[in-house]
Amino acid sequence: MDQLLLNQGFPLLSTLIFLPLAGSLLLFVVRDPHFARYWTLAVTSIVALLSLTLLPKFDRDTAAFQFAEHHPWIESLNITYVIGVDGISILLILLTTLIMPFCVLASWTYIKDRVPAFMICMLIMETAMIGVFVALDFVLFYILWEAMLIPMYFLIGIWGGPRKIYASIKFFLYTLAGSILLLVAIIWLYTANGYSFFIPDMMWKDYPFTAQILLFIAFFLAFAIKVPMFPFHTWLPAAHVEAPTAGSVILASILLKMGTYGFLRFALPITPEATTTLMPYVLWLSIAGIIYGGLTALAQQDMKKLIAYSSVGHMGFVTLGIFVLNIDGIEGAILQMINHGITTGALFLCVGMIYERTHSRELSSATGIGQYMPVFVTLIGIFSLSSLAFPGTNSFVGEFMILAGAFRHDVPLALAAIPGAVLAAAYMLRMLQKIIWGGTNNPDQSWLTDLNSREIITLAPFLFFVFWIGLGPQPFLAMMHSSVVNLLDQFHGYQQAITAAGMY
Amino acid sequence: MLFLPELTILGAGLLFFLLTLGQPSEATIKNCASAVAAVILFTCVLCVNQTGNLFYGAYRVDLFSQIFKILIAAATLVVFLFGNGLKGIKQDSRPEYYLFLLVSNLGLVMLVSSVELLAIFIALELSSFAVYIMVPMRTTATGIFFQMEAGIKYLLFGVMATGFMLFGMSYIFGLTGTTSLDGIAEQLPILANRPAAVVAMLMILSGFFYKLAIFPFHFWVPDVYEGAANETTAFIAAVPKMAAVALLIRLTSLASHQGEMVLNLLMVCSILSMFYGNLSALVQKDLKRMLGFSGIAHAGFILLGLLTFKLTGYASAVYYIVGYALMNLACFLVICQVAAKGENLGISDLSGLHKRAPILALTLTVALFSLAGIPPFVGFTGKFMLLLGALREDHLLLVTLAAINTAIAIYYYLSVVRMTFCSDSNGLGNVQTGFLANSLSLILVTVIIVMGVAPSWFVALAESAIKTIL
Amino acid sequence: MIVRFIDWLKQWPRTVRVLSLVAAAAIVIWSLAAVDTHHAHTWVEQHIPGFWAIFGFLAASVLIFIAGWLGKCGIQTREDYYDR
Amino acid sequence: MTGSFIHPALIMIAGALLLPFIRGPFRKPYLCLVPILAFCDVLYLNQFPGTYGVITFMDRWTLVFGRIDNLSTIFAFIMALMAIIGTIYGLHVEDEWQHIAAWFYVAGSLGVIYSGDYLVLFLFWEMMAFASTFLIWFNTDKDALAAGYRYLLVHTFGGVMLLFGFVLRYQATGDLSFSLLDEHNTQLYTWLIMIGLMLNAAVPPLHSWLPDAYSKASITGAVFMCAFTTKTAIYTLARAFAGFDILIVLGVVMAIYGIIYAILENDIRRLLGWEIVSQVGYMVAGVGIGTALAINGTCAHAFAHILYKGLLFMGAGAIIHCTGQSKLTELGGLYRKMPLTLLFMVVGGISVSAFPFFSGFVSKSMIITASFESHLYWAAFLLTAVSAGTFLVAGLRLPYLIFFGASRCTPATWEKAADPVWNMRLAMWIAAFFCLLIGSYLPFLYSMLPHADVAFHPYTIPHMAETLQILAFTALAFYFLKGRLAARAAISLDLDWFYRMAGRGFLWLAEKPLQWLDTAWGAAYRVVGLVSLMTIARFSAWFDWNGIDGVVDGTARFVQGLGGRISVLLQKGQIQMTLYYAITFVALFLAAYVWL
Repeated sequence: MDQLLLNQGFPLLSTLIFLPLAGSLLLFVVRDPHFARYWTLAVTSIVALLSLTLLPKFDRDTAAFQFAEHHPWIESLNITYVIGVDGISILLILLTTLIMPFCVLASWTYIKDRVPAFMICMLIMETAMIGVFVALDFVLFYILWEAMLIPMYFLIGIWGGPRKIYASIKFFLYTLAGSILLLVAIIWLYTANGYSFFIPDMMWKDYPFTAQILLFIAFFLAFAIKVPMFPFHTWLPAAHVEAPTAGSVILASILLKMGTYGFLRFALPITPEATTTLMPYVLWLSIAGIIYGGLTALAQQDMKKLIAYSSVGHMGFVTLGIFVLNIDGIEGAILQMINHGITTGALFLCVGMIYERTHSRELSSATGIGQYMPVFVTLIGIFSLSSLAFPGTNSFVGEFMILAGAFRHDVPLALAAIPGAVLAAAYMLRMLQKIIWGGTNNPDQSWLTDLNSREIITLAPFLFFVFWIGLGPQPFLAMMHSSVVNLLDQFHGYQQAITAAGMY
Repeated sequence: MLFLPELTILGAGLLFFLLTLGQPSEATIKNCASAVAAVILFTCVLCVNQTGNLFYGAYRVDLFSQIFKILIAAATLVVFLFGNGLKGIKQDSRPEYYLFLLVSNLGLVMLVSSVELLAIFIALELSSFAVYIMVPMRTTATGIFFQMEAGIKYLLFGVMATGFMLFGMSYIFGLTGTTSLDGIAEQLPILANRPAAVVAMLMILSGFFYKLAIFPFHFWVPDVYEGAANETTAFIAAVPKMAAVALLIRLTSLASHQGEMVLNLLMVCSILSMFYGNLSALVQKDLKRMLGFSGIAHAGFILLGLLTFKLTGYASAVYYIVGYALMNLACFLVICQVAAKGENLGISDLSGLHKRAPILALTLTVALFSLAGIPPFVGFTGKFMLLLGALREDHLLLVTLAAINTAIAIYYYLSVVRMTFCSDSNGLGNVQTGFLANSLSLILVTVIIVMGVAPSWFVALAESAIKTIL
Repeated sequence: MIVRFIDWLKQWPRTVRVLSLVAAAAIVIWSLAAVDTHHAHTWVEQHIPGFWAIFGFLAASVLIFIAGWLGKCGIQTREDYYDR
Repeated sequence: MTGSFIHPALIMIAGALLLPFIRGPFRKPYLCLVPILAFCDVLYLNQFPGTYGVITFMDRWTLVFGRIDNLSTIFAFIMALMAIIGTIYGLHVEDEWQHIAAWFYVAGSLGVIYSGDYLVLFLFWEMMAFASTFLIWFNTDKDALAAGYRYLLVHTFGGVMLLFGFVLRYQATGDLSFSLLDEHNTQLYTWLIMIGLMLNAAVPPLHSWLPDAYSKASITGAVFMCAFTTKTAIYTLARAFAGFDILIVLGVVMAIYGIIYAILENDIRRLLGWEIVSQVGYMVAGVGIGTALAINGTCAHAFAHILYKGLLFMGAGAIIHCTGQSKLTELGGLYRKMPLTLLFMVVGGISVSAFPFFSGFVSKSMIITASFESHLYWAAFLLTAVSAGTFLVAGLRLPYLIFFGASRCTPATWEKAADPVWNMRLAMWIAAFFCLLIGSYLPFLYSMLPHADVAFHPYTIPHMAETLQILAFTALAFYFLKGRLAARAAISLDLDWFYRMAGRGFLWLAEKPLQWLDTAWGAAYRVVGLVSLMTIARFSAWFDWNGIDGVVDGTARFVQGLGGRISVLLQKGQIQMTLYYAITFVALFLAAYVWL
C-alpha cells in the first residue's frame, strides 16, 4: 500500500465519481425535458469545476497514486474500494470531466425526445468513465469498464441514426466479447497474487513466461478492441456513424482512451516480459492501423465515418508511442490521447452541428457551406488542421514526440509511420475543401444559418486547448512526467533483473 | 415451533380447500392468497433461528433449511403478488390452483429440510405432482391449446428422472444399509472407489438435475415453459430451482470424495448445459422459451459453483440461484403485466415498452442485463464469484468456456432490450400496471442492484448456513 | 501619351526598323573601338571581335530552335490533355 | 535593443486575426497599416543584429525565433516591402479571407527567415505551405481546386522530407540549429533536407508545382506567391547549402529548363512562372558557387527579382483582371486599351532582362561575374545565354504578343480591356520605382548585402558593352525568328504529368481496392464471426426443434423442415424417443465411466 498517498479530508475522487450518479437519480423522478437539460449541465459543470481542484493539490514529483481512498468492500473476496490518481490518469480524468458539459450543450437541441433518459445515460456514463480511470482495484475497474457499455448502448440504440440497432448491438457484443477474457485474466491474477485485487500489487511480478503471454493476449484483446487497433476496429465506424453527437464525442474522446490507458496501466507493468516479446507485432499492427485508417478515411463520403476511420489512424499513433517504450513515445502517446480527445471530439461536434441543419452527414450535401457559415468553417478548419498535426496545434506536439520516440526505437518503423501523416493531410483537407468551397454545382445552402452563441461556446474551449497544448505543452507533460519515468524505470529494471537471472 | 412454517402452509392449503367448496368471489381468493403468502413468509422468518430434528432424524431444521424456506416463501409471495389476477388460469379452477401451488410449496419446504432419502423422495414427489397438475390448468382463452400435452411431457420426464433417482437410492441403501444422509456420509468415503457407489450418487443427482434443468435432463423446459400459464412458469422457473440447488449442495457435498469421475461428469454437464442453453436461446422468438433455454445455461453456471466442492463455491451457487430467481421473477413480472390476457409473449410484443410502461421496461432491462452478467447487477457478481471459485480450483478451461458463453448470451438478451427500449410501439397500447406491480418491480430492481453491489452480507449468510450442513 | 507615341512610331515602320539596325551596328562599333578587352575573363572575349553580339544572336536563335524542336517532339500537346 | 523583440510575423498574424472585425471605411486603411507596421518592425529589428526570441521547449529543445544577421536582414526587408506592395495591389478585394491567407503566408515567410532552428523553421514552413494553398483555392476557377490540392500534396511531401531530414540530423548530432551543413561529410539527412528545401525553390525535377500553381492562383494570390515561396527557399539554401557544387549544376539546368518552357508557353502566368524557375536557377547556382560575391549576387538577385517579378505578375494580373483572359492566343494589340499596363510590363521585362539602369543589371551580373571568377566558364556562358533568352521571352515575346501585333481578342474582351483600378496601378508604380531605383542608385541595394567587404561595380564599360551587344542581337534574332515565337494554343507536358497521373492512380487505389477490402473485411467479420455463430445456434435450434421437439410433439408442425431420417423417427415414436435420448445420454455417461 506504499504506492498510495491517502487522501486527507474531503473525499474528492469519490465525490467526482458519485456526484453524477446521484444527480441522475433526480431525473428518474422529475421528467421535465427543460429541467433535465439544465440540471445535467449543472451537475456536469460542478463535477468539472470540482475536478479542477485536483490540479493545485496534485504533486507532480511523485509517481504514487494520490488522493487515494481505501475502503473494504467485499471482504470475503478481498475486494476493496480503492481509488487513486497518478500522472497517467489525471489528464484523462480532467478530459472526461471537462468534456461532459460540452456534450450536454451539444445535445441541447439535437436530442428532442426522451431527454431525461438521455441525460440519465450521460450522467451514468460519466460516473463509469471517471471510475475506470481512478479504479485501483481490478474488480472495481472491471465492473465500471463493463457497466459503461449499458448507457452507451442506449445512447446509440435509442438516439442513434437509421441503423442504430445494428450499430449498438455490434458495439456492445464486440467490446464485451473482447473484455470477457480480461475477467478470466483478472481472476487468474487474483489467485496468483495471494488473493488480492489491488492493481499495484500485481505489477512487476515474475509470473511464468507462458502465463505472461496468455495474460497479455487477454489484455490485448480487451484493450485493442477498445482502442480500436486494426483489425479489431470494425465496430467503431458503425458506432460512430449511428451515435448521436454527444455519443460520438464520448466514444471518440474518452472511451477509446480506455484501451490505451489499459495498455499503460496493465499490459506494461503486469506483463513486462510478454510486452517485450510481443512488442514488434503490436508496433507493426499500429503502423498498419495508421496507414489503413488513413487510406480508408480517404475513401469515405460520410463525414462521421471519415473521422471515425481517422481515429483508427490516430489511435495507431498512440499505440505506436506506447509500445516503443521510451520516454518520448509514452509521453507523446499520453499527450496524443488528450489531443485526440480534444480534436476529434470537436470535429464530431462540428459534424453534429452540420447534421442538425442539413440532416445529412454526407460530404456531398455539406459542400460549399463556407460561404454561408464563415465562423463554422473557420472553426472546423482549425480543428481539421489540428487533426492532421499541423505545427502549432496540439496534435503536432503529440505526433512529433511519438515519432521522435519511434525514431529512437527503430528507424524503419518510424519511416513507415510517416505516410500516415501525409494521408492525414490528404483526407482532412479533402473534407475541408469540400465543406468550405465544394465544387461547381454546390447544392443551394443559402438558407443555412451560422453558429449561434451556444454552439460557439461549446467549441471555444476546444479551440483554446488546441492552441494551448500546441504552443505550450510543458504543463501537461510535467504532470505525467514522474509517473512515466517511474513506469519506464520499473520496466527496464525488470528487464535487467530477467537478463541477470538468465545469466546465472 | 420447528414445524411451524410447514404447518402454516398446510393450514393455508386447507383454507383454500374450503374455498373450493364454496363459491368465493375473485377478490376473496386474491386477497386470501396474498395474505396467506405473507403469513407463510412471516412464519418462516420467525423460525429462522430454530434448530432441531423431527421424525426420527429424517427431518432436520437448521439455518440452511430455514434460509431456503425463507427464500422459497419470499419467492412464492412475489409470484402470488404479481400474478394475483391469475389471468392465465381457468376461471373455475383458480382456488384449486392456489391449493396445488401451496402443496407444491409445502413439498419444496419439506425438501430442503429432509435429510433422509425417503423423506427427500416423498417431498420431491409432493412438490412435483402438484406442479404437474398446475400446468394443464391454463385457460384456453389465451390461445394456447397444448397445456395438457405440456403437462404430460413434464410428468413423463419427471417420472423418468425420479425413476433414475429411486434406482440410485436403492443402490445406496444396498451399499450402506441406511437411508439417512448422515449415515451415508459416514459410509461413502469407505466406498469411494466402488463404481456402484459412484453410479448410485450420479443417479440420485439426476433427479435434481431434472428440477434444475441440466443437460441431459432439460428437454422438458421449453415446452413446459411455453405451455404453462405465465404465473405457473414464473413459479417453475424460480422456486423449485432454489430447492433443487439446496439439495444438490447436500448431495454433492456427499459425493465430493468420489474423485475425478464425478467432477468430470459435472464439468461435462455444466459445459453442455451452457452451450446448449445459450445457443438454442439465440434463435427463440417466444420470450418464455427464450428464458427457458437461458435457464438451462444458468443451471450450467450453477454447476460451476457446485463442482468446486468447497464452501465458497456452494455459497456462490446459493447466491447465484437467489440472484437468478430474482431476475427471473422480475422478467416474469413484466411478462404477466404485459400479457393482458395471460397469453404467451413473443419478443416482438415488447416493442416500445418504454412508452407503454416505463417502469416495467426498466425492470425488464435491469433483469436482462443482470441475466447477461453485466455489472453492477447481481448476475455479474454471481458469475464473477462462480468463475473465481472455479479458477481457484484450476479449472481454467472450464472458466474460459463459461466466459465465452457469457458473450454468446449477450445477444439474445440484448435483442429483447432492443425491442423494449429502441423501437416504437407499433400501435400497441399502453400496459395497465397497478401500484402493486410497480412498487414490486422497483423493489426487485433495487434488490438486484444492491445485491450486485454489496454482496458481502448475503454471501456471509450463505456461508454460515452451508457450514451447518458440511 | 504612350498610345500616341506608339501610334506615331507605327506610322514610320521602315524608319524605325532602319534606325534600330543602325543602333545595333553602332553598339558593335563602339564596343570594338572603345572597350578594352585585355582584362576580360576568357580568351574568346579578348580575341573575337564583337564576341558578345555573336553570342547573343546565337544564344537566342539556339534557344528558339531547341524549344521549337522539343515542342514538336511531343512536349507540346493539346490543351485539354489532362481533362480527358 | 532592450529585449523588446516583437516578431514581425506576429504582427501579420495578429493583424490577420483582427481583420474580420474591421469593417466599413476602416478596412482599407487597416489593410495598409498592418504590413507597414510589420515593415517598420523589420526596419527596426534590422538595426540590431543578434539572437532573440529564444524559448526552451519541453526542457529539451531550444527554439530560436529571431536570428537577425546580415543574411536575414535583407530578405526580411524585401519580404516586408513586398507584403506592402502586394496588399496595396489587392486592396480592392472584398473577401477578407484572401487577405488573411496572404498575411499568414507572409508571416510564414518572415518566420522562416528569422528562424534559428529547424523546429521553428518547420513550423513556419508549413504555415507558408498551407496559407498559400488557400491563395490558390480562393480562385474560383474550376481547376484551381485540383491545382491547390496538388500543390499542397507536393509541399506536404517536401515538408515531410524536411522533417525526416532534420529529425535524422537531430538523432545523429543532437543539434537542431539551422546552420550551414558540411559539404564534405554528407549524410542521408543532408540530402533529405536539401530535397525539402529544393522543392520549395522549384529545382528540377521538383519544380512542376510552380507554373501549375501560380497560373491557377487568384490574381492577388499569385502576386504574393511569386515573391515568397521560392525566395524563402533560396534564403534557406543560402543558409544551409552555400558552396554545395551540385547546386551549380542544378541551378544552370534549372535556368535553361525554365527558359525553354517559357518560350513554348501560352498562358501568361505560366510563362512568368517558368521564368521564375529560370531566374531562381541563377540564385541556386549562386548559392552553389558560394563565394562571397556569389552569395551577394544571390541576395541581390532575389531582392531585385521579387520586385520585377512582382511587377510582372501584377501586370499579368491586371490583364487577367481586366480582360478575363490569360492565354496569349486570346490577347494581342492591347497597347491602345492598357497603355499603363504596357509601361509596367515593359519596365518589368527590361528589368528582368538586365537592361542597364534597371534592377536586373546590377544583380544578375554579380552571379555571372562570380562564376567567371571561380573559373566556372561553362556555367557563366550558359547563364549568359539564358539571360539572352530571358530578354527574348519577358522583354520581347510577352509585350509583343500581348500589346502589339494583331489583336486576337474577342470583341467582348476588347471591349472590357482597360487599365486597372487605382490601387493596382499604385502598387505597380511602387514596384516600378524600386526597379529603377535599384538599377540606378547602387548603394540602396548594395549596402544591404551580407558581405559588405566585397565590392562590385556593374557600370564598367566592358560590362555595358557586353550587355548592350547581347540585348541588341537578341532583339535582332527575335526580329528574324518571331514567327517561331508566336502564340500557340497548346500546353507543354512536364514532370507534373507524374504528379497528376500518380494522384489519379492514388485516388483510384483508395476508392476501389481498399474500400472493397474494408467492405470485404466487414463481410468476413459477418460471415466468419456472426454467421458462424448463428449457424451453430441455428444448428442447435434445428436440433432442438426438429430432432427432439418434433419427435416429442408427435405433431407435424414442422414436417417440411425435417430431414428424411428424422422424419422417419418422428413417425415412429413420441415420448418414448425423448426418454430414449435422455436415457441414452445417461448410458453414454455410464459407459464412459466404465470404459475410462
